[in-house]
Amino acid sequence: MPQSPSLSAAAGPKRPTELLRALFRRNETVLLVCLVALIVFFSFASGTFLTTRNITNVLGQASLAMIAGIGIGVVVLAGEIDVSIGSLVGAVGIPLVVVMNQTGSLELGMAAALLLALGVGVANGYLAAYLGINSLIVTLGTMFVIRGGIYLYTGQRAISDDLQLESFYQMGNGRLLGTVPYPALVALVLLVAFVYLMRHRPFGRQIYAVGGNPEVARLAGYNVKRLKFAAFVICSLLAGISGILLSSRLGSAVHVAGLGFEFQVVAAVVLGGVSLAGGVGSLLGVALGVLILAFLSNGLGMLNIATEWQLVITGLIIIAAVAFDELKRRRQ
Amino acid sequence: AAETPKKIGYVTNYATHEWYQNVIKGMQDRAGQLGIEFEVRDANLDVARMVSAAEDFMAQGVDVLIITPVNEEGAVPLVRRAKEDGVPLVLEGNPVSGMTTMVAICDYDTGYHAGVAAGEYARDKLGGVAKVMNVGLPLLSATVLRSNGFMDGLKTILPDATMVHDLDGGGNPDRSLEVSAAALAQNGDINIIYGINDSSSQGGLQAWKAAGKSQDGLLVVGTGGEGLGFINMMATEPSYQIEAAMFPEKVGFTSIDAAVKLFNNEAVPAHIVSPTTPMVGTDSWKQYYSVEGTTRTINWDTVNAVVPADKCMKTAADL
Amino acid sequence: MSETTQAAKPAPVLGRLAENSQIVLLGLLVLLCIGISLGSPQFYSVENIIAILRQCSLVLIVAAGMTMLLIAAEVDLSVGASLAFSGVVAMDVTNKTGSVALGVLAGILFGGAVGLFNGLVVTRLRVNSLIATIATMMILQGSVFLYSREAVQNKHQQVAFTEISTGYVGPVPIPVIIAAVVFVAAFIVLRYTTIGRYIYAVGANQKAARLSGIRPERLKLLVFVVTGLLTGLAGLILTSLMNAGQPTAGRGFELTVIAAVILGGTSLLGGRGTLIGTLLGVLVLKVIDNGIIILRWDQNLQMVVPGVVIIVATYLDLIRSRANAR
Amino acid sequence: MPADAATAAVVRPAGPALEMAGIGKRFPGVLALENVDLTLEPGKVHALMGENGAGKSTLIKILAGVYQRDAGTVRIGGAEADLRSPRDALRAGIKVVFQEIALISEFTVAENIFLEEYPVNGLGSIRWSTIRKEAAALFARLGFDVDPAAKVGQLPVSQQQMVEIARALAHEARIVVMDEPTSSLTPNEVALLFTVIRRLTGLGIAVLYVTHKLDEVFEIADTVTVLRDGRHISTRPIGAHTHESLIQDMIGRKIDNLFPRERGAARGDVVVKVEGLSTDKLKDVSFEAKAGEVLGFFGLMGAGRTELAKAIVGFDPIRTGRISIGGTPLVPHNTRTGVALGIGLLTEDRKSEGLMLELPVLQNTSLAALEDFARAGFVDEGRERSAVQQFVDRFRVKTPSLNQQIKNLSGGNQQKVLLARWLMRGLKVIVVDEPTRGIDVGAKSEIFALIDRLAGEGLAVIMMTSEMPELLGLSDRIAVMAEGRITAVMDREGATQEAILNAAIA
Ligand SMILES: Nc1ncnc2c1ncn2[C@@H]1O[C@H](COP(=O)(O)OP(=O)(O)OP(=O)(O)O)[C@@H](O)[C@H]1O
Ligand SMILES: Nc1ncnc2c1ncn2[C@@H]1O[C@H](COP(=O)(O)OP(=O)(O)OP(=O)(O)O)[C@@H](O)[C@H]1O
Ligand SMILES: [Mg+2]
Ligand SMILES: [Mg+2]
Repeated sequence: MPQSPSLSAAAGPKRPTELLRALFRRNETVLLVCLVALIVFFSFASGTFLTTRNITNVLGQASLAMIAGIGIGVVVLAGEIDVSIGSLVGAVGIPLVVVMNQTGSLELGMAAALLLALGVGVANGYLAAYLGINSLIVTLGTMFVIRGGIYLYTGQRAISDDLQLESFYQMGNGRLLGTVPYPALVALVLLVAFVYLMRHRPFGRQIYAVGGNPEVARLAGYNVKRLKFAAFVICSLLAGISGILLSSRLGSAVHVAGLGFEFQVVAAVVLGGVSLAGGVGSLLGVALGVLILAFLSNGLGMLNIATEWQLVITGLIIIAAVAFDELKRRRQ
Repeated sequence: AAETPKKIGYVTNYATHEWYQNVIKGMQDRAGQLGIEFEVRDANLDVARMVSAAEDFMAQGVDVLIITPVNEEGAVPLVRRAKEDGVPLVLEGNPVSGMTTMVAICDYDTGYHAGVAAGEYARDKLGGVAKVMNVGLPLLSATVLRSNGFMDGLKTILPDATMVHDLDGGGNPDRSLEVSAAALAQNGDINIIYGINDSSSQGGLQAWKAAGKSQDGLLVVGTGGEGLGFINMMATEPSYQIEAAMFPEKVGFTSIDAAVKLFNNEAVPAHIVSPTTPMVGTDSWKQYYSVEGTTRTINWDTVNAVVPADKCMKTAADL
Repeated sequence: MSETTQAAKPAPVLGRLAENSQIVLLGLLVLLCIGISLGSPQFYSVENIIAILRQCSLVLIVAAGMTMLLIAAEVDLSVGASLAFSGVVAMDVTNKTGSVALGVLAGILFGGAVGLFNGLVVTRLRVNSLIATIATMMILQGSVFLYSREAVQNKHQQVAFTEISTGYVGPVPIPVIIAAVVFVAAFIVLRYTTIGRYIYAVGANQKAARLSGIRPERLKLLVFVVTGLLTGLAGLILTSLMNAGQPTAGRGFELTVIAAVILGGTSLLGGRGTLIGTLLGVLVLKVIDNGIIILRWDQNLQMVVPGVVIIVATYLDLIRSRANAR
Repeated sequence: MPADAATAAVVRPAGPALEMAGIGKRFPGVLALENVDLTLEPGKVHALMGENGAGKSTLIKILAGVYQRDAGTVRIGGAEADLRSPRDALRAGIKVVFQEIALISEFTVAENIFLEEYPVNGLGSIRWSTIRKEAAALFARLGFDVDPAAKVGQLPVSQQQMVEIARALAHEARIVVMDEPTSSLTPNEVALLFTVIRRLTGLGIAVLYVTHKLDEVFEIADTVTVLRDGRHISTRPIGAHTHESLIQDMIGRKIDNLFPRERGAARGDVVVKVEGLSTDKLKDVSFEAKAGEVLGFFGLMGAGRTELAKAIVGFDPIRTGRISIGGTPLVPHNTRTGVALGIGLLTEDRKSEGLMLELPVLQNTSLAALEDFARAGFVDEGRERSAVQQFVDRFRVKTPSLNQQIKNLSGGNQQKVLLARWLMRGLKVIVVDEPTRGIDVGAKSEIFALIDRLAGEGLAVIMMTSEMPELLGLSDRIAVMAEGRITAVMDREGATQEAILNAAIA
């Protein structure tokens, strides 16, 4: 695991075979190979898979899980978990659309949405990091509370975007130069930023340390609670961004948006090699995990495979991939 | 003669649900008859997946797209994107603003006519008393319309009819059973159970039975005629006397026809109404369906003879 | 280690109130019951109490297994999907063989087989159980429709089949008796037997347990299978209650079960937990669920209130254990 | 800006570097410290000694900001200090090498060194090249042989301990505290450490040094403070102490002979027979151990003793070779078979392989012997309790009750519980890996007496140890390992320290 990338990279000159082996020990390489294999397979199996349109489509679709996945990645690396993101993704659409309808401003709507996300992040973080309640319990609780709150507030009705703002539509549905969906761009920027943050900023390394061993981190003078708190806030804000983009793709605030999303994302994060025990894994792996699941879903659809088979195949692949990763880890 | 599209893609809400299984069956049969390639993608109740699936179909280059939205508001951008892409779009089940056409039953009317039938039944067999437990689903406007229609229809016969308890059964049998058990315990006077789909009415009825109550003096009204469940219940449960049949196969059949018309730029109404009718009495279903083993077959002659209304009495816009 | 001593000082009153996690929950339960019955006396009707108990029994049966699983530091999220599938199998086999006994057996064994699969994936392939059982949940949700596209009806209207859930022994409904038996058995196993002790040991430190001659894999496999069998049993009861095997049933059931278990004070990290706590957790959740309907509150509160209760109860328990450690 | 303390300029304050006065600390059921005073002078090594559970680590943790004191004052360089968190302590220039290894095992050695403060560039990015270079330079200066690019989790305990020490010295410090820093080090490494400590004191840094090893104290300390049961017993210059007086202060009584030998020379049948054993680490290891003997294994760090111990009890997989216990082959190769055949292992790594931290003393003690208290699978808790109580009394485990969570016991007391875990169960062979690591002299002598008695009762004891006196004092035969092989086996009579070390280097 390349916890200190520059260190492992510069471990001295090696023979090519050794370099290759070292490369393959990296979880990301294996995931990348899987992804490429998947793409090659579907390209041959389906005539409509390998088109710019379809590939960019998938990138756009994957970006929502990717953005949220970065957040979950950070929280899990910090040794915690957040299962409330699915509800949050559904919830942020409400302030977004309500404020937008009232003020006619997308910016104000987004600010309101992010404010809600921030509030949820602060609540989760306070309960889990400062009060010390197990984060699965906390976020399971907030997951119920938020979803129930959505239903209470909306009376289980979607809220439509009355003003039909063009900018709101374009955000989730538009494409840069007609090719790259904007959500994919947002995801890419966030990915690069957070990969840098987690690898090359003390804050990122401290998150790793806190997840790897909170006691040690505390002895090293870290404010463990504050770091974990920060991880929750980051996670919620990213889920908020994901929810804003989803809301744009749906052109409204849909009360059932994001149902089950947390499990999809957690599955992708674990598939990407992040250990639920904390402190192990990388955001690059998370991104690859998300892409693998997204291309799998798209490819199986292109092959006209029924839902029930899709579920079975995806489940088996998750087990196989995680088992393989585990085997590899044990071999070392 | 008109041309037929080569390929139609259908994004469904919940492919594994019996109702949609039969809608798909109707579509497949009709597409097969017309020699059209037909593909289904399932949103599996996930709005984000609904958008992705429609996107994928458009990338794949289908000639016509049919969508049953998971949520109608969430499909608004899809209507626009389909237009931008030049793909004709048929909505099934729920209207979406900006759409060209929709194939759907009239949910309010369906409930209403079942309500009228229930009112007559209650007048004749239940001493004119109607205390209703609604095993509803506030999540969808369609199911809310059904419940409203049912009560309004019921009141045309029995103006004193009341909804004693209005429940959210999640549209699931197990959840319906759970919430019904509580409501039945609280309200000893319930004598009509209305379910917004067959799972809901079944959940309500099973809660009644589990409470050890006799079915004398009870009326159960189901909605949908989705699969085998209602047939079995009508055949075996004395209180299950009315089913508001909605003929999913017919919906599917009509949707494909609408898709073909749209493909040929023919004029289509904004709402193509698919017929529904209350079936009253133990054997009433046999008029429309025959069952062999675990497959049911629709009787097209009788179903096609049910004349749909031109226009719904109430729609989601009235809520 | 030092966390205990670092804890913020809790208000003394809170600390005293929250002397024992079971007392917190018990108090909560009593408060709920009193509150609800003040709002609506029907809460205490025999009918309603039986309805609550019947619902509790479904959850409790599975929660008994889940408690052991969490103590052993594993989890099973596939119980909801397995509940539905095993019910479908039970009904189908009953229909095909005409024998309720065979159907019952098939349903329970199917659940056991799912547990075995989960257990093997977790112990042999070493896949983290959270992710493994999410995968199993997907597999089951898909394959149940490959097995049967429709709800499987009680074709021959076997009364014996419906009796499983609606029958009584004296004044007590059969499912409640089944749940009581399961609960007592699980309680005895966890509290008084070597296997129970080993479950705690494996959850607390797997390596230490292995060094002492315990086979953690076997033990975990066993607990997965037991949880699976119990899920099959609950699925059977649900199917009997529905008089049909519903492939779409059980959605979210896993969360209810896990919520009840953690509400009961079982640690997600393994090595800690009690069945009494789980029992109280189940009762609290189901009384809330029932009470909201009885009181005619907005049913959306059925999500909000348990969410708040889980957090608050866990927090009170935390204060209690910190106060004790003082 | 991190810098090696050994080269940093340190302003030498006039008065004491640290004054702790009237320190009190209470844990539930335990008065860990009561009115304890401690004064550290700059440029001096102050040893802190006492039995297990005397309160040494607690005092250090108060100094490190990990625990909050209940009473007393702390003054650093004359000024009152409020140490509310480790961060405060670090800021005050206090560096601590903790008793439990405190490193992030997923990080590289170099990164661990800079955990407290990453060097960053103007933009706030971590300067990895600086980290790499400075870590390498630091190890070179200290003379420790550790690869800075290695992942800490993959290093043996001894190397991890060196990383810990290096980490404490990487930054400027006024006070350096070491809580049993040498528990896993070889004599060579201890010598290196002492050189470093002398360099530190030369710069005016105050050193607080905790150990259970008397020889070390006499070699390095200037002053000794002894605690007993959380109370201050004595503070004297080292010159005023003899071994006996120190022990007397610590345990309140004398130990005549640390290595009593009650058992006779009689040896029984061969109970452990290992032939041609190979694993990833071990190469063709063969030996026998007889009933009634103590077979000591010596080796330098990484020689393979721990691997051997884990392999012969069935915990780690083996490649080839045969192991038989009491004539029965250990097949299938797992701990269940091992335990059933009567072989058990007291592991080197207490926390991760021995203790069930969240569970009480009772469950921790009876784990391996539980079946003896069970009838038809049901545990007779009354019998279990009284049996455990007997062991707790006999081993003088300091615990308020059997229901105390074991994580709240001191290291030495935890070790006693783990030994009791095995002795409650009738074994033929016990393998003990560093059995007295972190254990006080009093307890040590009890454990030695126990081992002697067990051997006398016919048990075969296989003891992996890095302690030369322990090895020579207790073993009947001595096997020496190097690089996964047994390089020599000698009788106790013929063994000399020199011969053993020669074989260990071979
Ligand atoms: N967190 C805690 N909770 C409860 N009791 C504790 C805690 N930490 C230490 N103790 C108790 O305080 C006493 C002092 O323990 P401490 O660890 O300071 O001993 P020590 O002198 O370092 O012993 P050793 O030589 O074994 O390391 C012991 O009786 C121990 O059981
Ligand atoms: N030079 C080394 N570099 C990295 N890892 C090592 C090295 N030597 C040993 N190890 C690992 O450290 C662990 C303990 O080592 P081993 O059993 O060989 O040592 P030992 O003889 O018991 O000595 P000690 O316990 O004092 O380190 C093993 O997991 C081994 O793989
Ligand atoms: Mg100590
Ligand atoms: Mg060793």
